Amino acid sequence: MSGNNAVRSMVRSPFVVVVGVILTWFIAAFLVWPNVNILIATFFPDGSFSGRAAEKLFSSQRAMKALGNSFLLAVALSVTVNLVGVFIVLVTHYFRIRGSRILFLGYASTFIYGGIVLAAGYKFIYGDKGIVTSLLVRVVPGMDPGWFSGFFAVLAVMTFATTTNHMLFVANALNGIDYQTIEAARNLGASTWTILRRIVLPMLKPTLFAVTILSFLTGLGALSAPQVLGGRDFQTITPMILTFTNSPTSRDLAALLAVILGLATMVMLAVMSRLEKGGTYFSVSKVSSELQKQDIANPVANVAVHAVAYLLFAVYTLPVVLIVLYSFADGAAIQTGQLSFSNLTLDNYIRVLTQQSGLRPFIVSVVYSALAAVIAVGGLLFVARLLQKYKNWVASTFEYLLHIPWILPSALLALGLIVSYDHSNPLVGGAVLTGTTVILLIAFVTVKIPFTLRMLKASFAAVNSSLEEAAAIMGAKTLYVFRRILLPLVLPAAAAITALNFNSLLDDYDTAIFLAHPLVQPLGLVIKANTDGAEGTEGIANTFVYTVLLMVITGVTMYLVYGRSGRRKGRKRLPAAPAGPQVSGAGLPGAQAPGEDDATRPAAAVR
Amino acid sequence: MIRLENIEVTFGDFTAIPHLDLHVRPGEFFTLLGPSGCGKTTALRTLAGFIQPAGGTVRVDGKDVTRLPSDKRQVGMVFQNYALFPSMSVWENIAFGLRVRKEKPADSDRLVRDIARRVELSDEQLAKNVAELSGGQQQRVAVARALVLRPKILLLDEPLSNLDAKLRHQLRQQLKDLQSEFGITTVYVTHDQDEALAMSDRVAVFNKGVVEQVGTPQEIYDHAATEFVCNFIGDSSALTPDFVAEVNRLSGAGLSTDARSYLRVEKASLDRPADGGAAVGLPATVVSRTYHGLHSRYVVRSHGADIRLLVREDGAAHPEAGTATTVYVQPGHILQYHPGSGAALAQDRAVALP
Amino acid sequence: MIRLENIEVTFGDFTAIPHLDLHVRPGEFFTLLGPSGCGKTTALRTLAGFIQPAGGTVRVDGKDVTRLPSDKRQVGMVFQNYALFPSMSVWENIAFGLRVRKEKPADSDRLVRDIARRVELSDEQLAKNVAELSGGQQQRVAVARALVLRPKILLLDEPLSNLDAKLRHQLRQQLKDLQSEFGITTVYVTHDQDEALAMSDRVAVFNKGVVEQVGTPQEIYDHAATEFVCNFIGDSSALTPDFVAEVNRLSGAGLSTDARSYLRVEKASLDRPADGGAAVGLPATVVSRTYHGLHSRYVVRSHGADIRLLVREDGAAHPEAGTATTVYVQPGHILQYHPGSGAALAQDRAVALP
Amino acid sequence: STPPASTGEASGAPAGASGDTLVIYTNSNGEGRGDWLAAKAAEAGFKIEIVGAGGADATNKLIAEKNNPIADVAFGLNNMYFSQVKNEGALEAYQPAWAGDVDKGLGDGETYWPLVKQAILLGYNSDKISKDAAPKDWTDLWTKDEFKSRYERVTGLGTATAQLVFAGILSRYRDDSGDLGISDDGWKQVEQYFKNGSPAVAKTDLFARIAAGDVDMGQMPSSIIADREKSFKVNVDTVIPSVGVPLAVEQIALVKGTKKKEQAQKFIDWFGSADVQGEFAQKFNSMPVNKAAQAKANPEVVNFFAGLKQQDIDWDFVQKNMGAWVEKIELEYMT
Ligand SMILES: Nc1ncnc2c1ncn2[C@@H]1O[C@H](COP(=O)(O)OP(=O)(O)OP(=O)(O)O)[C@@H](O)[C@H]1O
Ligand SMILES: Nc1ncnc2c1ncn2[C@@H]1O[C@H](COP(=O)(O)OP(=O)(O)OP(=O)(O)O)[C@@H](O)[C@H]1O
Ligand SMILES: [Fe+3]
Ligand SMILES: [Mg+2]
Ligand SMILES: [Mg+2]
Repeated sequence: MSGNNAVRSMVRSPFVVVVGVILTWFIAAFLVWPNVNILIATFFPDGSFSGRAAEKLFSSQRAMKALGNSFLLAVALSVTVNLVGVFIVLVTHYFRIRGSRILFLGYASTFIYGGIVLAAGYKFIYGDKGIVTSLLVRVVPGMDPGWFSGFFAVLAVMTFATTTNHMLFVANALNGIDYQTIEAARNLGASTWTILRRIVLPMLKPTLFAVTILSFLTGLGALSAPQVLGGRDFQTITPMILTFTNSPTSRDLAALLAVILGLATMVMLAVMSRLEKGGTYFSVSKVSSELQKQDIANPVANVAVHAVAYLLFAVYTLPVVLIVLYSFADGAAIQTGQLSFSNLTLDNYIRVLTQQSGLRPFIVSVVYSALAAVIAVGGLLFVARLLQKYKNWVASTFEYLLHIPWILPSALLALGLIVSYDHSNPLVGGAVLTGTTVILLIAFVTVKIPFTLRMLKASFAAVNSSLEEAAAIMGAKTLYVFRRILLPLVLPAAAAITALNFNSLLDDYDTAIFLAHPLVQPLGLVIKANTDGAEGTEGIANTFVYTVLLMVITGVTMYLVYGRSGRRKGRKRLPAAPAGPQVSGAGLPGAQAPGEDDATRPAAAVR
Repeated sequence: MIRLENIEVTFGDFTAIPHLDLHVRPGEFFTLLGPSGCGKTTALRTLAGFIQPAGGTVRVDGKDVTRLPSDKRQVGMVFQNYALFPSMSVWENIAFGLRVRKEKPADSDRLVRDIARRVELSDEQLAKNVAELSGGQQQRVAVARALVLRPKILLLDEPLSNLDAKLRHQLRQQLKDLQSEFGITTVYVTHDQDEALAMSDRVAVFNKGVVEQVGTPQEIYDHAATEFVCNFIGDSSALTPDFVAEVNRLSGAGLSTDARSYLRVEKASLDRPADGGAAVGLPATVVSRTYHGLHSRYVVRSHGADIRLLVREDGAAHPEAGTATTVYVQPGHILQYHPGSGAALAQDRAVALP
Repeated sequence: MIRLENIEVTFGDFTAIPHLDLHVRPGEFFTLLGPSGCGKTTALRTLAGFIQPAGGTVRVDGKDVTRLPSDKRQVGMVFQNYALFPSMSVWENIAFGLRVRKEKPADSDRLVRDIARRVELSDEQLAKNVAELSGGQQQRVAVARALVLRPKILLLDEPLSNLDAKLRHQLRQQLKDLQSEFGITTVYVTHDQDEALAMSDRVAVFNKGVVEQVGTPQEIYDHAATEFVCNFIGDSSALTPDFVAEVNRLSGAGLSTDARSYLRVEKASLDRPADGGAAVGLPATVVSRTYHGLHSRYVVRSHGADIRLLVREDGAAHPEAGTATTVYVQPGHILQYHPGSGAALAQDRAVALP
Repeated sequence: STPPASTGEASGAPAGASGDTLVIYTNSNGEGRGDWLAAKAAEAGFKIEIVGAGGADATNKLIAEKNNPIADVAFGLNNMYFSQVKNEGALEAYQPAWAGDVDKGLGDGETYWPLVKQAILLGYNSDKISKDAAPKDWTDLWTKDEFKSRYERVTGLGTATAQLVFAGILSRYRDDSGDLGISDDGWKQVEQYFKNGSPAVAKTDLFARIAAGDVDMGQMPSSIIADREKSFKVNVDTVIPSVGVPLAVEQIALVKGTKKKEQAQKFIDWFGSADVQGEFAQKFNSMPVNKAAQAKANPEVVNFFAGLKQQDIDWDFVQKNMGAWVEKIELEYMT
């Protein structure tokens, strides 16, 4: 169908029109207008454009080097994260590996922590005074104790830290593959490796591309790992962006740098979309069957894979263990890396938990994050499906516009919202938004849009549209089709996205600092107040305590989202007989409320 | 009831249906028949509203529904690829439409169980996940899911292709019963001519997105309008000009020897037909015989033409390959088509061919 | 060549195949026939190594392959649901196995194009994405993908179910040709008895995971070993004890009147058969007549039995519903089964039934 | 206060109007200061809500919100930050009751008023380096070989302390014809500072590094020294250059457009009073500006400041140029 035709058929659906109108308003009010405002304010400080920022930046050796490093890291990370990520996904979901459940838990540790503490965790192990380094130095006498620094160290740490998306989304997409295609390939003589390379991975393309973009973005925005481990030679651009954002006179530099990174991300996005275009990523089989774990036939390969899997397990879990341990130590011990079991106390926890603000910030953050995560996912579910279904210029335009929050750092996004809505503005019905509790919610939702959209779109790619058609022809309205047919299929992905959004917003500082209602302050602000204080002794200890507390919250979230559905799935593999339809006449047990079951049924089981 | 006018469907730059006009009458059992890939599914999907035609109009009950979304069209459909909902059990799949209509759960359950029984799905199977069914069982779920709603218009895309003969016959009967009981207008796609001829009120024969002929089964079979239809429907042997000339000579009929001439397998015989007044016998040799249970299929050669014919296996003895025999033919049964256009030659105008 | 011994397959606590013994000979064209859901696909998948039987052994060439992974078994398979690779083009799908074998690209291309031509896929279609093909085209891709590798053993699960009669015949021929040309041992699942009878060297008739009869098509058809097979294969009318008694009276045959008795449709006729020595004529009334192109199907009632029979449409006049007629039957054609076990009564032992 | 779950309801009302709670922005709430203040204020009958933010963040926030301010009072920011805020017109002039007890020159004498003094010092490990061998001034760090790579240098100029260090150094090289008002020589000093220092490590305190022997000296604000010496078990002495030491003075100000002006003014009067400042100083080892409060403050601290020579810095000049300096340093010198 020609582009125009598709557009015409698109606007014919009332559902699309409604979603389109809401979306247009949202984009205009919260993505375009505030950011255009702030960009104009920075680039056209007195009404006329100045090329000052570009001039300054491009003549700065340091900026160029840092920018180069950021790009290098982004590109390298796109590769390494995929390698490691795909490997751990295969090990936990595709191959029959002993103890894959335990391995999963180990690899999943990145779900629940990150940032500076994670980098610190690695430093405890591989840093110049780290456990592993001390061991190595003893074994290899001439070794440089500072070996774990620079590009290599940053890349390694960030690689292991950012496989979360793989664990969640690639694994999920993997479960959507029709097992019979794998059987068919095997039947045609394909080896395990060929099947992986030619059947399985191509089907995962949309998801792999989406997570690649995320890895790229993570690399570009790397902050703490280079700061902690990069050393003199490998510093990245983000610290500079943050400094400049905070200085009104240099904000144009920050904006320019951010825009450069943002555009790079968009280019990446465009390339990936192009690569993905035209492919079929849903099963064309009539009814597909559930994936079964594969044996690795070659004994050598099998042993090797097991070995690497458990090695990675150690790499993933050690830092977490140490972080938890260190959270009981005093700040000096943490910073000097000297840990003795005698000085582990609960003092840190008591200090953090008994302060006056108490639990309130936790609750505020949980509520804000949960609301934002749910709204972002809920709203974008429709949008993502429409964008995935209608491939024309209007859809592409919307899609790219929705990625605006990836272009600007969150502090600028927040400033944009303030300058746009600190006075009555017709875009939001004449309301003043600053000083209200909604503005932070809006910001939270906004910053999560690009990630949510990418991941949702990728998971929708695995849904064959004839299911929708079948439902529609039975009279189901768009929303109903959505709820009953599409949602169950993308639910694992949607739940994972919600959980990740939730987790990442819990300790947000950059947005909250500008937008939080003074009486409803989220955790990020409290953490910052407790942990900054010129990096004092208590500060760093508090950081660890907060990290562990956040680990607990996010761990619980992930358990609620994943642990439970995993259990369900296990049970469903059992014979279907207990559903006991023998009680005929009384109706199937599922007849009354199959809707409840939908929510937890893993869509991946059959697709 | 249903009118497709001037429909054109394209996929990218591939034109699946260049120009289609169809008229399905209310309550009719209408069949689309045609070779694989000719556009049957495409036509059905256009009717259902899943494909927006590049041109033309779809009318239902006189109303233009070309732009109406499919959930508003009140048609039921069985998909060629089933399109079963993987996240639901068999019961839920069948009950889906009822739940959409907000039927009472008890009613739904009754209706689901009733239709399931009709398509021979057991209670145990109703509780299963669709992936746990056999291919034929899945197909039956797809059929049941459409039937349970008793739509005014029912579109069936090869709904019985994976079923065994017994079950197919049984379900055909169910379909016919429902259709006449509720006056459901049915558009049926099948690859099975037998089915098409046995079940349909009218049949449209498709070729490359174009309708070659629309008519009752008997019209289609006995008076195939084009050479394509003649070849596609039923089984016939191509005759050589030589053979036709010989028939002309023996019977005095004025058949064109330039036209493409065919003879239906069942119109030729090795015995003189009981009442075969005009039948002429031509000497022939048996080329082969294959056993088909119900009958044996012979190929006999006469005047360069390989003529296929059936001989019933009624226990009598039959000539074997290589023996000489006589093949009986009535000139009136010979079908003739214009070699260029493929259009049928009116039997009385046969001589008019230049 | 292939031996299934004592195979038992269960899904959870559902037993799909309780006990299966089969022996397929080298180079044979062996067909599994049976009603939907009887376990044909399951048996095939067990053979291919996709299902681990709960008990029993699978032998290929005398070697126990029960635990051998399917890629080591050197069998080709066409899946009932096609299992095409969605991310690849049609060409890539077909070429997949060749590429795995590291054939030269040029050779691959030649082989792919060759097989594609045989299954009537055009070059244009080779470049398409599989989701852009019609149902029948997809099925042909599945067939081509398996055939192109010329496996020693080929398993086909209803490979032609979505194709029109012409194409089906043509592909059947291709299959047979390849099979005999390369001596491929073929196990074929079909729901189409016609196909089974026409193509197979031997047929196994399945019911609920159990083999009811294995034999050549003619054996199966003419000497159905069980009532199930008799009913499942071909078309026959059930006879009443009354009718059988009348046949006994007229002919002096000693048929059991307690057994379940059947008569194949083609074994009854309205004219006395040309050589019908032993045939007896019973008075009957025409109940209905349906036109089927090639023939008309009659139901006539006589002594309480509704007897179906076929009358060839050879242009002669035929009695209409309601008129009286005579139905001719040979006692030797009547098939009789034990009412309890369903086993065939040996025709000479017919009187032995208690 | 409203439970957070009711975000929807609360959203209608701008925060400024919510009850009689005063909203106070500060960068000085860490290490228990905020909680302490809130408790004290409650005793004194003020309902306050403290919004903590780094100096730069708080500044930006005050400026961004100037059309519809949420804060009523801001404190803790130094002159540089407050003069920025003031220039954007986000502060309202107010003369606190205790204005007479403080040195007007430390604030602007109009909108923001000084509370606490903080000296920005160069400290060194006195266990390792004797007073004689210690550097005499910042410039010694890069001009004398023995100090090269032994001092920690900053990796970012986002913090107030770092900016003040540079204010102190660059002010000495004021040259109106030089780049950004600084002579080439001045910029050379900056270059040398970065070239020869050991870069700070994120989230590792200078004292931790001193304890570990990685470095021997670096910048430190006066208020933290005693505490850190104890935690890391090191002893630190400070350098008092002949030109003096830059002083950061934390200020307090009334936000323009507050809807609780009267209440806010009362709060300022209360918080800056000798009593409160005295207690605060006692508790947090700070150096109050309020002369009456100094009596209550830690005598060591008072003594230290008494003997301290304040570097004479033209804060107007610094404030005007600091943004550009930071930018230039970040872009050109920080390697
Ligand atoms: N994965 C499964 N789990 C549970 N039951 C199954 C599963 N697969 C098949 N069955 C059941 O096993 C029986 C045999 O299935 P099979 O697919 O072998 O039938 P089939 O003979 O191929 O039928 P058809 O002609 O309809 O394809 C069916 O009753 C089916 O419901
Ligand atoms: N989405 C598509 N993109 C491109 N071409 C398509 C698409 N869908 C169908 N076609 C082509 O359109 C033609 C008609 O397809 P259609 O599915 O209507 O055939 P059909 O008559 O239903 O065949 P079958 O009996 O094999 O199912 C085919 O040649 C097919 O390849
Ligand atoms: Fe068929
Ligand atoms: Mg079709
Ligand atoms: Mg099957």
